[in-house]
Order: sequence, then structure tokens, then C-alpha cells
Amino acid sequence: MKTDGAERPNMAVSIGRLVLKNPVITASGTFGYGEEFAPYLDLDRLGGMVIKGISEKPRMGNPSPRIVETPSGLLNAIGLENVGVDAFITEKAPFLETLDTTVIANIFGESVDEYARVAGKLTGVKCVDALEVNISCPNVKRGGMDIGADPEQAAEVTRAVRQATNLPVIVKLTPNVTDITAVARRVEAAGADALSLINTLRGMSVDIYTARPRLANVTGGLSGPAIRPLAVLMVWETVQAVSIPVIGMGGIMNACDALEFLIAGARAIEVGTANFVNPAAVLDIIDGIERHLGDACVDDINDIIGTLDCRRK
Amino acid sequence: MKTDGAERPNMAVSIGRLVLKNPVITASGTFGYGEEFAPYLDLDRLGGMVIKGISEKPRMGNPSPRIVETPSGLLNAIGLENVGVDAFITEKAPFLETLDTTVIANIFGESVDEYARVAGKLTGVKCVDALEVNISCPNVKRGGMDIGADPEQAAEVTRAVRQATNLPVIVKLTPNVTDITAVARRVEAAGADALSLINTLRGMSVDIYTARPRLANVTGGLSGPAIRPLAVLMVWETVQAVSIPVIGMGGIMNACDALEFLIAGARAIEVGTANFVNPAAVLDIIDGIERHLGDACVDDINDIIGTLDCRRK
Amino acid sequence: MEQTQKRETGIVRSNRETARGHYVIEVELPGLFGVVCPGQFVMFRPGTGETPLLSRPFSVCSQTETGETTRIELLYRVVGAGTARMALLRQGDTVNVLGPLGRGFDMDEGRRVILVAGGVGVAPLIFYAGLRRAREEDSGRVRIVAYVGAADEESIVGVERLEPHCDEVKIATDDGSRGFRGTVTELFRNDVKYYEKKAVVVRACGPRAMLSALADVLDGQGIACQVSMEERMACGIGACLGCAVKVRLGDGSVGYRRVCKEGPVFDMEDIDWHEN
Amino acid sequence: MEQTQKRETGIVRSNRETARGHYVIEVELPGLFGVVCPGQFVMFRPGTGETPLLSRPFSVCSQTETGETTRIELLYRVVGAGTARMALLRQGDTVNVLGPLGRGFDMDEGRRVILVAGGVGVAPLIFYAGLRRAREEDSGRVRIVAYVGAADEESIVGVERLEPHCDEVKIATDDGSRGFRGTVTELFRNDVKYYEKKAVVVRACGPRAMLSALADVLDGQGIACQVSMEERMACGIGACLGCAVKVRLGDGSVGYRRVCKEGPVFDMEDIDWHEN
Ligand SMILES: Cc1cc2nc3c(=O)[nH]c(=O)nc-3n(C[C@H](O)[C@H](O)[C@H](O)COP(=O)(O)OP(=O)(O)OC[C@H]3O[C@@H](n4cnc5c(N)ncnc54)[C@H](O)[C@@H]3O)c2cc1C
Ligand SMILES: Cc1cc2nc3c(=O)[nH]c(=O)nc-3n(C[C@H](O)[C@H](O)[C@H](O)COP(=O)(O)OP(=O)(O)OC[C@H]3O[C@@H](n4cnc5c(N)ncnc54)[C@H](O)[C@@H]3O)c2cc1C
Ligand SMILES: Cc1cc2nc3c(=O)[nH]c(=O)nc-3n(C[C@H](O)[C@H](O)[C@H](O)COP(=O)(O)O)c2cc1C
Ligand SMILES: Cc1cc2nc3c(=O)[nH]c(=O)nc-3n(C[C@H](O)[C@H](O)[C@H](O)COP(=O)(O)O)c2cc1C
Ligand code: FES
Ligand code: FES
Repeated sequence: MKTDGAERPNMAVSIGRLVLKNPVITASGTFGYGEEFAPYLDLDRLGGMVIKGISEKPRMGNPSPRIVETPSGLLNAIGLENVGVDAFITEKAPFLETLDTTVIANIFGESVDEYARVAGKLTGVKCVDALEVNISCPNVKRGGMDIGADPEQAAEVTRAVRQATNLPVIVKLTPNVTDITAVARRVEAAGADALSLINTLRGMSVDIYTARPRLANVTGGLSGPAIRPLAVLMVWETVQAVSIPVIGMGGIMNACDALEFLIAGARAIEVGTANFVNPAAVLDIIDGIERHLGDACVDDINDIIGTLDCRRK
Repeated sequence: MKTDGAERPNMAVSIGRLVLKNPVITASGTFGYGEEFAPYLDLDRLGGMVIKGISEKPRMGNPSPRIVETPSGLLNAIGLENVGVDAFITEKAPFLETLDTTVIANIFGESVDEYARVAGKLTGVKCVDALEVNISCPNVKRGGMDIGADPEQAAEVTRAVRQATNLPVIVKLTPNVTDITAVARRVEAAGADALSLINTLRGMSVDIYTARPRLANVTGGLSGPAIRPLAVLMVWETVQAVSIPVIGMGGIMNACDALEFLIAGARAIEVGTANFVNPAAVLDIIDGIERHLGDACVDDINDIIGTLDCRRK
Repeated sequence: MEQTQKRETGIVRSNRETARGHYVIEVELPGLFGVVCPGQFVMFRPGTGETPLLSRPFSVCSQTETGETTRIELLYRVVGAGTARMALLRQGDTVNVLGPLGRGFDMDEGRRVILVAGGVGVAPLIFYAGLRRAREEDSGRVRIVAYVGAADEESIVGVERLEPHCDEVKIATDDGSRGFRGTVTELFRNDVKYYEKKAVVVRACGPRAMLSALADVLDGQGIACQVSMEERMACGIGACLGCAVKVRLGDGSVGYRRVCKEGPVFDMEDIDWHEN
Repeated sequence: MEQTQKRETGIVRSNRETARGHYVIEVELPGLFGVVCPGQFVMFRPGTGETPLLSRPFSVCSQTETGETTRIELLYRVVGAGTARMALLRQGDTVNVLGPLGRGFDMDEGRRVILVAGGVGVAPLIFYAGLRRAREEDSGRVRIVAYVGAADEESIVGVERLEPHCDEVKIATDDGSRGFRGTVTELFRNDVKYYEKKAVVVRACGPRAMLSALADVLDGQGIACQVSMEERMACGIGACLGCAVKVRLGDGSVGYRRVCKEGPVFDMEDIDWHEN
């Protein structure tokens, strides 16, 4: 459907039962609990907001340095510092309740049971509209590898969370795998309502003058524009492998980057590292997507999702 | 051992039987057949040179566009264009014979047998000092995945090449795997003399105005500084997992970057994309490493290899 | 004089916007290039900053050797991150220049020359026209007619630089705001029948679509034509195989050639116009 | 006047090297900041170019509000890619500034103030000394003594800016090329016994090793001290948790606080000096 540009295009998208006013969501761990950004933008304009990862108990996080910049990238080893699910509910949720945007709680655990318990506790909390399950956690059993790198364990966590909640369950996949579609399919079969990807890629950086790692934690997760080409490919492949909606992310800095993911088939996108470069980045992205639709005379964002044309000229 | 800086430090390293005059090697596919760079630098100064990947028959390569720049990265889909092993021997080898540097032929095949046949043909060619086996080729059987992503197939190729040649065999690993150390260990067990890593990471880029992939081949391999943190980590993990020497690469643009890999345990390093930015980049890297050793009063490059100190302060 | 290919640190002498979004940058390089052949290009990169990563190719638009140094001009249009960064360069800034590279236009053929330029494709043709005129003593007077195309009046570039060297400069704009309304190849198509096939040669540079249309116009006309092709480049020196262009081989089959090495100038009939 | 936190596009008014490798940049911002508290910082990024990716934190060194605009000065040392890029900025260039951010120094305590600065750590202390003097009418004359440390004479910064506000500026250089030979904390250690514990407060800023040595000097002395801490920052606004500094909690345990939000200024005794 084409428009003459007089009306504003429809920007609403749906992720299963979840309807977002636009496809732009802030990514977990990069937008705090929302409050921190209130001085810089009207939070109600967001398509959605994913909260910093929540575990059952509070976690202190890793020693400093926790971050280091790499070429077009950010390597972080925050160590999942968070206030814990109980403090989240009493201290952070009330502010989130005042907002008119979709709030997604990002959860993780050190065991399948912990995931289920956190999911259970968040179910019924008024501001929480959906859960995003972060399965990129190092799992003791497999030493260093992510739970999410093993399709079997990923499916198990998905099933447990699925049973513990009636909220929409979005499973967030790790890119540190040989074949992300294999994990995606298993997670879909285990009952996920949607997938989000990609989380950070494992990396490290060395200070050559001290011969020590630049992060106190030695290794960290790489985000930012550097990883975008990898993320776009994984999203595109995953979209073809599953029939549930896929939320794309990884290095989205502006509207053009967001459109790459949407065209590749993502139903919505998350913005992470860009929030650090400019706290109002998401607004520029929302406005930029809308402008692009106007320029291209497309009156519904859904009409460009998945339009990637790979035929040879 | 410390020096007072008066003498020049020892820069020679050995990769098994192979002795390099310094640890700086040009990476396959980024230095042509050497000739192209002769106007810009004295090739004899190189620690070594890996030749563009060679297959049994000539290959035409992919349609254009074959390359696209991404943030701090280069996405390429050359499609392994090469003259084929016979033309290499007659047309390219004579020039290489005139050089006083270690020449490593990079080989690949579409089947285990093709690898063995190419290895066999190159054995005895005077200029070829070692083989680097590129196992990051899409394998028909596993549809899109690399041969090198499957430890079993990787080991099989290694064994076949090992049997076909008495040259040192360096197996070049793909980073597109869940656990590179698993592949590394199997390849070591199958008889590799050394490992080199990383090859490019799979990625794609979308032209939002045409809704088409920016590469005619749709997907490509990502190289350049963007991937360096991932490469350093994989090298560090692999060094700990095997006892054969590891050659590190991925996003090395200058001497500091090279030193990150050496400190993390790489015995030598390869320089790829940087050759495109500055055809004499490798000389700057060699000189820069030597200067760093001087500044740090280290009189042998081998004394800094693998010195990474990960203890908490 | 032999040509030396080098990577040099140059100094920006000037960098001005000459038409909407189009700039001319003048760079001073230490040492002498030797005679650059029109159609040859340089790989260009600002001397500071890490993005973009790769150098960008630009045709040499003019060259002046003055004792110890070489000055070159590049004419460019801002189309993306690299050229946007380039437009920010100011007098005194340092830049990296690799070149001159590739194969330029054959210079000596034809007593009548037709130049066909699309947009910034005019850059090497300005150089060609000037050099052709300068060499005229030896080879007798050449008649040079240029066809220049652009989107609209405001984005026409290089005409004032072509005029001193050309007998005629004909202009086409897509919107008809100046000269012929339509593409430069349509304009040329109307004239082609008046040219004496054997005496003329065509030198063309512009977007692939324009060159492809030109190939259609010239198909079966028996007019010798050389075109300067564009492809994305990483190295510019034949090493990466990134700049492949599909060509017809003698035996009727097709293959790839490197724009940076076997080109950027090709004989029109060698290119496989059907596909990249 | 209330403080407004914003991300603004500013214009570079000047950017000069004032000591070897040390620069002062003056930036003009639209709108008013409200009173910045010395010790507060801004996240700073050149307005063009994509590298480095993240903004860099810098303490505000001076602030002037003129009708509609705010001018701030930052004093910085070139240590890496971000500050190297910053040193290339010229008058008229646009930059992005987010701030003012974080918690600054308490301003009203102490009738005698001791400032301890290591290198560019002098920046917020210059601001502090000036503002303290300016407010003197209300609170009576304050005696301000500054201890300034640097590697050598050539890299001493800020002394000439401190002097108008201070009763005394004492200098230490590692190589003794000017003032005391040794660290600034050693210099201060020699004097500490002469100060009247209850009347003085210390305000310090510099590398962690210096602050840690200062904590040793002041250990058990009963002198109130606030320090401005540095950690790598991504967001500057409390969202990324990247800038964690280890603190001692009331119950004797340890935890992390965000330098950008709960700091950068902390009470010295709250910091866990043993580890990051
Ligand atoms: C031999 C040669 C000579 C050239 N001479 C000139 C010249 O004299 N003046 C001039 O303005 N431009 C010239 N170009 C084109 C110029 O190199 C590109 O415009 C430039 O690389 C774009 O860089 P960017 O970072 O600004 O754009 P990007 O962000 O890289 O790309 C922007 C757009 O330009 C297209 N593009 C990028 N690079 C190329 C390329 N190499 N060939 C074709 N399309 C490309 C992309 O597909 C994209 O649509 C020449 C190219 C070649 C190969
Ligand atoms: C609240 C605050 C106020 C500051 N005020 C000033 C100031 O007024 N003047 C000034 O010159 N500098 C100040 N700094 C330090 C300044 O932010 C860093 O020097 C700058 O970020 C370095 O950027 P770069 O890209 O040049 O160096 P990089 O390449 O990022 O790093 C170079 C070296 O500096 C160290 N470094 C980088 N960032 C920091 C950091 N945030 N804290 C500590 N060490 C770091 C790195 O470990 C590395 O050794 C302040 C830092 C903070 C946190
Ligand atoms: C500092 C930081 C903290 C993060 N914390 C979390 C987290 O708690 N849970 C999670 O699922 N992802 C976390 N992420 C990953 C991001 O949500 C996102 O997947 C990743 O950064 C890629 O997107 P980007 O390139 O836009 O940043 C974090 C990323 C960063 C940079
Ligand atoms: C244009 C291009 C062509 C390449 N061709 C080959 C090849 O033929 N064989 C191979 O093993 N690796 C090939 N590579 C991978 C490089 O050798 C290297 O592993 C990779 O680029 C990472 O290093 P870099 O970041 O320094 O470029 C190629 C890389 C590029 C950019
Ligand atoms: S640009 Fe590298 S081969 Fe032509
Ligand atoms: S810098 Fe992000 S929380 Fe402090």
C-alpha cells in the first residue's frame, strides 16, 4: 500500500500478543531501569523498553575496569550486576508503571529453576508486559560456554519459563554458536513466543604495556556497530528458520541500521550501545524510520518487514 | 633476558620446523601472489607470506559487488577466485622463488580428496615452504556451514593433507563455531603441525534503498579491526587448549594490535585487511614490534610470547 | 618519464564545493608521479581518523609537476561516509594517496574525439581533453566534442573546465533544466549518425547504467570506444580481487577482470554488459 | 538556579596546547547549565566522525554563563585515541556535550582548604578554588593551599590558574625539575602535621594511585577529604554500570557504586582502596 505522504505511516507492530506502538525497543543493560533516561527523552515514545537483566538475588557484578572501547565496538563485563527480583519489584517497578510503553523484563539465572522462579515472581507485576529470557549466561556445567549455546539446555530453560508464566516469553539468543538457527528451532519448539538476537559476542582485549587483559574479568561481550554485519545475517537466517517473530539487534546506531534488520525480517529491533553515545538515540531512530517510510511512500511499517530481495539482478 | 637496547632484539620465531625471520606474515587473499606489493615494500623483510587460496581447478569467483565496508570492517565475498594449482606452479611460483622469505601456500577444496590432491601437487614446488589449509569453505553436505565448523570433518581434511605432503601443515580455523578449542584439539590430534586463526566471520549488509543485499553473493566474511577482540580471545583460548604453535590474526592494523596476539600466546601473526589500507603496513608492524621490544628492554621476541598475566591485581 | 607508484602523505591545498554536493580537492604530494595517463586513479584516504577504514578510488582530474612536487586535483561527489569525511578536509590537512594506478585511456587514436560523461565521470575526461590538446603539435589538430550529463542544472560539473579544450560541449539534464532533457546517451544517440565512424573514438566515464546504455547506442556502429568502469575497491593494486568486472573472453566465455589493474579503462566491447 | 542535564551541540571557541601534551578547550553551548558544582563532569564527543564510538568524561574546569549561552572549559591530556582526536578540533567545529553530570565536591565546609592535584586532576580543583573565593563574602575568608604534582616541569598544568585563588601553590615533580622532588602526596605528607585537623578539608583529584597514597597519608588523621575518582565510562548517566568503583558499606561489607552517578566525588573513607 502506498500513501501520498499526507498521513503519517502506521508504525505499530505486533510480536505475538504484544502490540508495540513502534518497532524500536531499548535493549537490556543499556537503558538502566528507564529512569536514568527520563531527563533526555519522553519515554512514552518508545516502542518498548527491556529492563536490565534481573536475577533472583542481587548481584554485585565484576571488578573494574568493566568496559573497554574497541574499534567500532564496546567490550563489557558488567557481570550482570542487578538489584535482584524483589528489589526490582519494590523499588523500580513503581516508576515503570507510570509509563505508557511496553515494558519487558530481562531475566536470567544460574540454573533452570532460578529462571523459572524469577519468571514466576515477575508474573503479575503490573508494569511487566513480557519476559525476555537471557540465555547467554555462563553455565557451570559446561564451563565457560553459554547455556544458550546448547540447543538442549536452551530448550529446557524455555520450557521452564513457559510453565512459570502466562506472560509472552521472548528468548534472547547468543551469537556464540556454530548455527543459531538450530538453537532457534529448538527454543521455538519449547514454547517461546518470540526470539530476540543477538546478545554480545565473546571477546577480549590486551593492554600491551602491562601484558594484562584490559577487562578485570579478562573476557567480555562485544556490542556496537562492529557486530552489525554478523547480527543482520543471524537475524535473516533465523527469520527463515522459525515461524515465531524475531526481534533484531546488534550495532544499531541510527534509522538506516534499524531498517537493515527490519528489511531482513525482524518484526522489531532493540537498540543497545547507541543509548550510551546519545541518550536520545532511540527517538532519532523512531523519527528516522518514519521519515524513511514517508520518503518511500510506504504507509505501514509492516510492509517493509522481510522485504529483502536476494534474487540475482 | 633484558638488554641495554644497544643490540637489536631477536625477532626470529619458529612454528614447528618452520623458522621465520620475524613473526609477521601476510594473510591469504590479502596479499595477492606477492608481486602486487613489490612496488611498495621489500618483500624479503617479511616473516612470511601466505598466498591467495589455491584450488585444484581455476575458479572464477563471485559476481560484483564482492566487497562492502562496514564499521571498522570489511565484508568480502570474493568466492575464492584463483588461477588453480597448475597455473600457480607455472605462472606464480617462479616469482616467489626469487624471494628470501617463507612462502606458505593456502589451499582449499570442495572435498577431502581435492584438499589432498592440491597438497600433493604443491609438495616439492620449490618456493612452497608450508601449507595453510583453509577449512572455512562451505561444504555441500552440511549446507552453508563450513567444513571447519565440524570437528570431525576438520580432522578428516587434516589427516588427508597430512598424508599427502611432507611439508609443515598449518590448519586455518574458522571462528564461526561454538567452541573453537574443540575443533583445534581434533585438528591437532589429526596431525596438524600448527594452527592459524581466525578466518573471517560470516556476515551480511543490506542496502535499505533497494532492499537488496549489498554483496551480490548475499553473505560474506567479515575481517578488519571490528573482529579483533573476538580473534584475540579465540587465539588465547586455543593456545591454552593445544600444544602445537598457534598463528594469530584478525584485525591487526599496527604493531600494538600484533603485540596483543603475541602476548596472548600466538607464535606469529598474520596481517590481512591492513594491507589494503596501506600496502606497506607489514613493514610498519615489523618495525613497531622491534621498537616495542627495545623500549621494554626485551632482547628476544620469544620472551613476550604468551606472557599474558590474568591474575587479579 | 617512468611512472612511480607510491603511497605518499600529501597536503591539502584547497577543497571547494563547485556544484551542489560536488567538490574539487587539490593535493600536493612530495616527489614526482611521472606522467599520469588520463583514466588512471589514486586511492585516497584522509591522514587522520580510523573511519572509514579503506581508501577510496578517484580518477585524477589534473596533474601539475612543479620541480619537486606533484599537485593533483580530484573532482568528487559526496555519496557516503568516505566522501562526506573528505568534504571536511581543510587546507593544510594531511592525506594519504596511493597511485597513480590502473590502465588509463589510450591517448593517440582518433582525429575526432567524443567524450561522454555522466556526473563526476567528467573528471578523467577533463584531464584527457586537456592533455590531448597539449599534445596536438605532434599529432595535428583534434576535434573534441563532449557530451555531459547530470541530474539537473545545479549538479552539472566540469563544463567550464572542458570548454577551453573542446570544440563543443553538449549538455543533457534529466529534468531539462539545462540543455537537452533526458540522458546524455539519448542526446548522443541523436547525433551518432552524423559522425564518421572510422575517424572518431569515444571516451566515456560515468555510472554503469549510463555506460551500458552507451554500449547499446554504439552497438554495431563500428566506433571505437573506451570506458572507465567503477567497482568497489579495497586495495586498488590488484591484490584483493574485490573489484571484479565481468568481461567477454576471446573464446566467447566470460570471466572477471580487476577494474583496478586491467582497468579501470576497458574497451567497450570487452565488457559483459548483461551482468556484473 | 536548577541544573538542567542535556545533550547539546556546542561550538569550539578555542583549543590550545598549554603544556606538553595538555590542552584547554573552550566550548560554547546554547542555553544555560545552571550552576555546575566543581567536580561535576561532562561527556564529550566530537560532532563528526564515528571513531571513537563513545563519549569521554572530562571534569568541568570553568563555566561562564552569558545571557543565552554557557561557555565551559575542559583541561585535558592526550592519552589515547579519544583525546588525540579532541586535540585536532579547531575553532568553529561542532561537538556534543552531555552534562553537567554526577556529584561534585561539597563546597561549604572547612575554613581552610587543601587541594591535592595530580596531573590533569587539577581541572576541577581550579574550578573549586575560584568558586570558593567568589562565594567568600557570605562565609568569610578561606585559606586555600594547593599541592600540584606532575611528572616534570614541562607537564605541570594549571598552576597559573590556581595562583590567583590560592594563598599558596606548592609543586612536586617526579624528577625534581621544579619544586619538591617526588610525588605530590609525599610533599603533602611532610606538611600534614602542621594543619589543624578540624579546620581543614582536603579536596583531591588525580590518578587512583595518587589518591590511594593520599588515603594512606590521611589515614587516622581525622581530616575530612573528598576525592574525585576516575573509571572508564560508557554512558555517564548511570545506565551501563560500567564505571563501578568498590566502596565500603556501612555494615563492613563491600559493594560497587557508579562513579558517574554516586560520584565522581566520594568521601575518601567510603572508597575501598585495596582493590578496584
Ligand atoms: C576507478 C574509479 C574512479 C573513480 N573516480 C571518481 C571520481 O573521480 N569522482 C568521484 O566522485 N567518484 C569517483 N569514483 C567513485 C568513488 O570511489 C565512490 O563514490 C566512493 O568510493 C564512495 O565512497 P563513500 O564512502 O562516500 O560512499 P559509500 O558509503 O562507500 O557508498 C555510497 C554509494 O556509492 C556506491 N559506491 C561506493 N563505492 C563505489 C565504487 N567504487 N564504485 C561504484 N559505486 C560505489 C555505493 O554502492 C553506495 O551506493 C571512482 C571509482 C572508481 C572505481
Ligand atoms: C569523572 C571523570 C573526569 C575526568 N576528567 C578529566 C579531565 O578533566 N581531564 C582529562 O584529561 N581527563 C579526565 N578524565 C580522564 C579522561 O576521561 C580519559 O583520559 C579519556 O577518557 C581517555 O580517552 P582516550 O580515548 O584518549 O584514551 P583511551 O585510549 O580510552 O585510554 C588511554 C589510557 O587512559 C586510560 N583511561 C581511559 N579512560 C579512562 C577513564 N575514564 N578513567 C581512567 N583512565 C582512563 C586507559 O586505561 C588507557 O590507559 C576524567 C575521567 C573521569 C571518569
Ligand atoms: C553494558 C551492557 C550491558 C548489557 N546487559 C545485558 C543484560 O543484562 N541482559 C541481556 O540480555 N543483554 C545485555 N546486554 C546486551 C544488549 O542487550 C545487546 O544484546 C547487545 O549489546 C547488542 O546490541 P547493541 O550492539 O545495540 O549494543 C548488555 C550490553 C551492554 C553493552
Ligand atoms: C578479500 C579477502 C580475501 C581472503 N581470501 C582468503 C583465502 O583465499 N584463504 C583464506 O584462508 N583466507 C582468506 N581471507 C581471510 C584472511 O586471510 C584473514 O583470515 C582474515 O581477513 C582476518 O584477518 P584480517 O582482519 O587481518 O583481515 C581473505 C580475506 C579477505 C579480506
Ligand atoms: S581493488 Fe583490490 S583487486 Fe582491485
Ligand atoms: S558510565 Fe554508565 S553507569 Fe556510569
